[in-house]
Amino acid sequence: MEPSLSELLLPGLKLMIIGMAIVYLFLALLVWIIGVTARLVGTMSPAPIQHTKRSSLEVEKEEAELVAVIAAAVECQSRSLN
Amino acid sequence: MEPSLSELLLPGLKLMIIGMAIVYLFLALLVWIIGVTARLVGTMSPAPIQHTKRSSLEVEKEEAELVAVIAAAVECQSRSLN
Amino acid sequence: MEPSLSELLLPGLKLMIIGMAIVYLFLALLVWIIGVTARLVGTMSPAPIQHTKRSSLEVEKEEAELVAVIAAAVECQSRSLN
Amino acid sequence: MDGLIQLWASTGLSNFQADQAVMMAVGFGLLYLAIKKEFEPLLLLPIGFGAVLSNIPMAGIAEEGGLLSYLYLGIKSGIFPLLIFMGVGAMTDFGPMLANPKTLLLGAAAQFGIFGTLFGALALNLIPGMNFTFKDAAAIAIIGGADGPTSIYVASKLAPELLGAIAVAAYSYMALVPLIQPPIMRALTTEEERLIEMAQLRHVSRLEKIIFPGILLILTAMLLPSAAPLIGMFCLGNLIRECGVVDRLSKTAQNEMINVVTIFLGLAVGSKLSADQFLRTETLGILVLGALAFSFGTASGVLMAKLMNVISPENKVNPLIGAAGVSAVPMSARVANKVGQESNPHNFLLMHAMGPNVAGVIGSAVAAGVLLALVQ
Amino acid sequence: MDGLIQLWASTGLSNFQADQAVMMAVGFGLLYLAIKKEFEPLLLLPIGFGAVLSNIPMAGIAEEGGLLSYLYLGIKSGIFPLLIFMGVGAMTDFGPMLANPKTLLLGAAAQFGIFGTLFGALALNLIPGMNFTFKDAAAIAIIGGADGPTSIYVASKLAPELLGAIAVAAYSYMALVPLIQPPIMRALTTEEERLIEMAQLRHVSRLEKIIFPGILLILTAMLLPSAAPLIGMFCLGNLIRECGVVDRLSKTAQNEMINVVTIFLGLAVGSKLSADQFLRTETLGILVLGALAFSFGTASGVLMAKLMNVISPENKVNPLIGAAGVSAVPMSARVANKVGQESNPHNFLLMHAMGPNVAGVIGSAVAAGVLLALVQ
Amino acid sequence: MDGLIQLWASTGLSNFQADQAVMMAVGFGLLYLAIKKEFEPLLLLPIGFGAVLSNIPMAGIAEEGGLLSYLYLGIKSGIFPLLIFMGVGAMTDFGPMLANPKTLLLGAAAQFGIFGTLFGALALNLIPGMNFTFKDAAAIAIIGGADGPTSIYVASKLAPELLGAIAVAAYSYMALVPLIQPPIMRALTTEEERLIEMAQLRHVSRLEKIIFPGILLILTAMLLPSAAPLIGMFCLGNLIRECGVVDRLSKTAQNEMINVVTIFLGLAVGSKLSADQFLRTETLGILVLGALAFSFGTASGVLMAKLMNVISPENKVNPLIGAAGVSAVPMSARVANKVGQESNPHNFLLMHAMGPNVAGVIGSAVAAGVLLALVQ
Ligand code: NA
Ligand code: NA
Ligand code: NA
Repeated sequence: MEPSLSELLLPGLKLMIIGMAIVYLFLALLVWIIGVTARLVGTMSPAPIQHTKRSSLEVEKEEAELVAVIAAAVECQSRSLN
Repeated sequence: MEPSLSELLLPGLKLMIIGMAIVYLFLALLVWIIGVTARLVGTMSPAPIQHTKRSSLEVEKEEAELVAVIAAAVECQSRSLN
Repeated sequence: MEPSLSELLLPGLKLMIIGMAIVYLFLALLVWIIGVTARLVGTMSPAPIQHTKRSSLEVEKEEAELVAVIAAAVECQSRSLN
Repeated sequence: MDGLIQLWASTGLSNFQADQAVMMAVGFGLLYLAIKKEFEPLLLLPIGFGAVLSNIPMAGIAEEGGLLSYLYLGIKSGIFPLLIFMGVGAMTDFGPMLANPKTLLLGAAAQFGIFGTLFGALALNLIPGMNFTFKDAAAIAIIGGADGPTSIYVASKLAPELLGAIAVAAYSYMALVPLIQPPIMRALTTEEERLIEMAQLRHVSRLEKIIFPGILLILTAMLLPSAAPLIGMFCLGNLIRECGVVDRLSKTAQNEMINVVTIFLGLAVGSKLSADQFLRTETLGILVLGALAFSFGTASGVLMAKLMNVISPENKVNPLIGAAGVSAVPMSARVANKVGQESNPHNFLLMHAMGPNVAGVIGSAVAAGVLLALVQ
Repeated sequence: MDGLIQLWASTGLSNFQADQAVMMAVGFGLLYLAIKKEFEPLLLLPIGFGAVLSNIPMAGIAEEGGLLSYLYLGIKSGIFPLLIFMGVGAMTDFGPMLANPKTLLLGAAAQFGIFGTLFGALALNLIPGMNFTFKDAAAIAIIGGADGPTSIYVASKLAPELLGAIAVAAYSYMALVPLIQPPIMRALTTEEERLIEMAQLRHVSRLEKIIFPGILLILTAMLLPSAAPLIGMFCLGNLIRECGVVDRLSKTAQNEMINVVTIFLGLAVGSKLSADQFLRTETLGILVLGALAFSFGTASGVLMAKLMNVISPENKVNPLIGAAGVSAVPMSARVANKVGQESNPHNFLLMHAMGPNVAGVIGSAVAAGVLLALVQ
Repeated sequence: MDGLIQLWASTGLSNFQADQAVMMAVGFGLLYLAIKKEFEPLLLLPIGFGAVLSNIPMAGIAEEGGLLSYLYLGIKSGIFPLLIFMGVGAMTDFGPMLANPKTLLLGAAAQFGIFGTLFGALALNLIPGMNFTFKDAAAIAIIGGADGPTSIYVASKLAPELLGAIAVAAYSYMALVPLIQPPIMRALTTEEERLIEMAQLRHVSRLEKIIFPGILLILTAMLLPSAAPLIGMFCLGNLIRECGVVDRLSKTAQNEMINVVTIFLGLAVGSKLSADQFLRTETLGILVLGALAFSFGTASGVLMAKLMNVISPENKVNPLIGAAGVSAVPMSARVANKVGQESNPHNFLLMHAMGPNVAGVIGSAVAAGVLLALVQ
């Protein structure tokens, strides 16, 4: 005996509703927690007073370059994996 | 019947003595063999009279730097894998 | 009862003849198909009309550079892995 | 002559069956799409090649003891998709999402592509020749997640015999995102909406980025353990990336490791493209449903963005970035940016769209967890 | 409603047990130490993450058929620790040790940390709640070798149920070397001793470096075959490094290969951090014994150096480099250098300390061989 | 005292058997050839080291449960040789062969090295002490293909107990190509022939290079499915290289992946160099036959080139490049170039010799397919 169509479609509808509800609840909860975290982190470490003259983009670019160079240098040397 | 404490401790003491003895003997033997090898190698290949202008070390270091720079450059590109 | 020598050698001879025949046929077929493909590809994409102006000297110089680079690369890596 | 006859009997020509030839053609078709059309070539090239290899008659490359049968163990055990997911985690920057967390809701909305398709697949049973069980329907629906490793992971658990078709559909439609999404996005938005410029994203501190994978993992552990393998490995990759103290691991996870696993995964997926599993009416259904799934997901994302603008009109979201909620990172974010620039070339939506884009990855992993928990 | 009940029954929340929560906290604690305190992050980060993953209720990531159960096969078979050891061999320069071979004796002395701890572990059975078999004691003692892969290899053979605690203790104490060693080093040496400057190291030819792994392997094969897997793979790595004709293999062994295996090994070790194996009185004993082991090893190394100075006073050794004999490469060599520079900032002991440092690796592999041969 | 006796009983010294010592010496001999003579060091170094490791008494590294027994599974299943072949495909440029396709016939002719040797191996049964079955003979003959992974793949299928000797012979003779080939090449050619300059190679379009692996695969699928695993993986590697859209996969296949597999493959091959399988009269026969195979192949290639010049005298081929048909890429192409320059230093044959060289790889894979199909 195969399940009839309504026997298949009804659970499908139920799963659709439950599934979307869970996805929304899960991500909404995450939205809330991220907000709380951001505030906590902001409270604990007061915003650094930087970015005075140079745009953050410039700094980021430079940092990326620096990171690449350092990474290469570090990679070549000291491999303290034990 | 669990083994009594002295039944456990006595073998432990024995293992400690035997173990340290073997480690010492093994490494002492190695000290001796390394010495013999160093003398044999020194006998067979008289000290090379090279390093005239730039030591090979310098060259190697430069090459390593070049490789590091190239590696970093190559690394920086193309990461479009989903 | 081990197989007698002629029982071994005869199939060996047969395999040799069949094998060489197949290898030749296979690769000869490949020769033909490569030729056909090259013509088809050439037909579909007409030969690009380039290399018009640059002197053969320039080309030679570029090739020399290329050779130098390839030689360096080959020496550095020596990929004789087979 | 015996040798020749034996050899002829062992050739492919004398053993070719029509359906194997068709499947090899399908494999070459995928190679064409991968190379010429650049349809997700990193995956579709190995998949296509695997399809060709596994349909060579007499060679038995995909059969017990053949190379592809060993590689398939990496999918069956879940190892390959999870390692890919770890590598993707190591490539993902959650910064734009953390800067504007409400874009997570766009990633949630787009998962309607999954659940709507599940319902659609069940409804397809009305058509004669289509015969999808509940598990099949769930496995097909995950195509709507627009996420390759998630699709493969779920399909390998729920409907391994559909794995080939599902993976091909998932990656093909991901490649087709620039064709599928724009008409839907234009149809559902007004010119003014498409012109909305969004506030510049706030700076996200390194600490927030380090903490986030931990939070996500805890939430998953508490609420949806069935999603924990997927989300866990994703979080591991992301933590390795962001923590800053294990850069050599991060580099390897993003490059050599994911490259090797990609080749193996693709070949193994291709080995499931056999005639008896692919040349069926159901495959057509899967292809149709996959296109629907992407369309549903795109529409839901856009409509959710419009709803959010109604609810909180003071801080408007450009609804085009809702379409990026389907994931398909980073293709759909680029599409959102491009459609936006058709209206205003100086409106850069890319970074804003990356938020829903990576949120879509989380969303589809959550949806996968729901399916794995409730469908057996 | 059925679906909701089924889903609730499948959540982590409804299934969380207190001890799993504790173990997840332990896992996050390790992540904190790895990231914030930079405690051997390459290993402790994957170990900590593995601990979190394997204690998620209902997810079964560490159970039969879960990802971590497959990865654990790499430890059970010995493959992962041996490959790591090969990579470490490819990273090791025996030059300083070959230049001054008597520093090998310092590496030998420091192994008292192992055997003293073995005795201590057996003695701990006096305390109620502690219950260590001979095998357990041997597996715990190897922590004193201050060498991660050796500890994991031995523990997986002798006491797999203690593997998690042993690996965590080994890597944690290796990270704590800068805190544990200096007080002991200062207490056991006089200011004059700490001021000893050592003669510059002689040049070691390439040929000597190529021959050395062969010699070490032959000696091991003849005298202590039970150490041959460990020392053999270490020698292979070192030969690949020094021979100069297979640099591409050396590069891969030092980078991508060891990185991938490190991730897998760490996750698999973490999968052994389950509540029933870790939340026991014995774990406390292991942590205490581990600290003692490092202290014993440090003291023995320093005292041995002082003894050597008594025996051959014409060619004095700075006793601080004796502490580097515990291995923990290159951390303990750096500590020796730093403590030496407290007395004389111009006394560079680093290279001199690298000799006993790498000798300590050999020493603890030899000690591991003794334990594997004599303890069954 | 018990402990000491137990320990002595566990040492290698008390258990050494003469033949194990001999095999360890063989292993060190291979290491010497690899490092000092640079005989194919990438393979012979791991093979030699594997031979040493697996003959350490009592250590059981190559026995059930030992590291090398696990690695050997990668050969037994065919995975390792096939992955190496894929990497070799990713390193191969078919350009010179496509530019002058008739050089394929030189690659075909050189395979006489294989089939002639097969006959020779059977004939060797005349000598007392030699006892080769038909399968053994086929496995030995493949040495004449001058292709490492093909030899290992075929030997693992047809005569696993000869695998060690066959792999060692194959790689050793490949390293000896600069010694074996030139005298034969000089003996079979006249000075005028060696002076032949060849027309510059035509430009080969990217499209031709992309299409070629597909054509080769289809032909194999239709005519010789038993060669499909080998040729298929070779074509996959080559397609990844040439298609231009998956460069990151190509890079990994050519580097890290092939490096890791090379280490594992070499060690696993070395584990088959056990005394009872290697110290037999048959091994001598294999070494003799291997040398003959290379000589036959070289001669056939040169003679075929001369025949082609007779048939089509208007477009002459320098017969020296026929010797490159044995494969042994790129060594034999370099030898052809060097011998040619002895006659005319301005005659650059290298690129022309690369055609038959890579054709030889295809030719020996085809020959391997014939053997696998017809010998069981
Ligand atoms: Na998604
Ligand atoms: Na040590
Ligand atoms: Na060949």
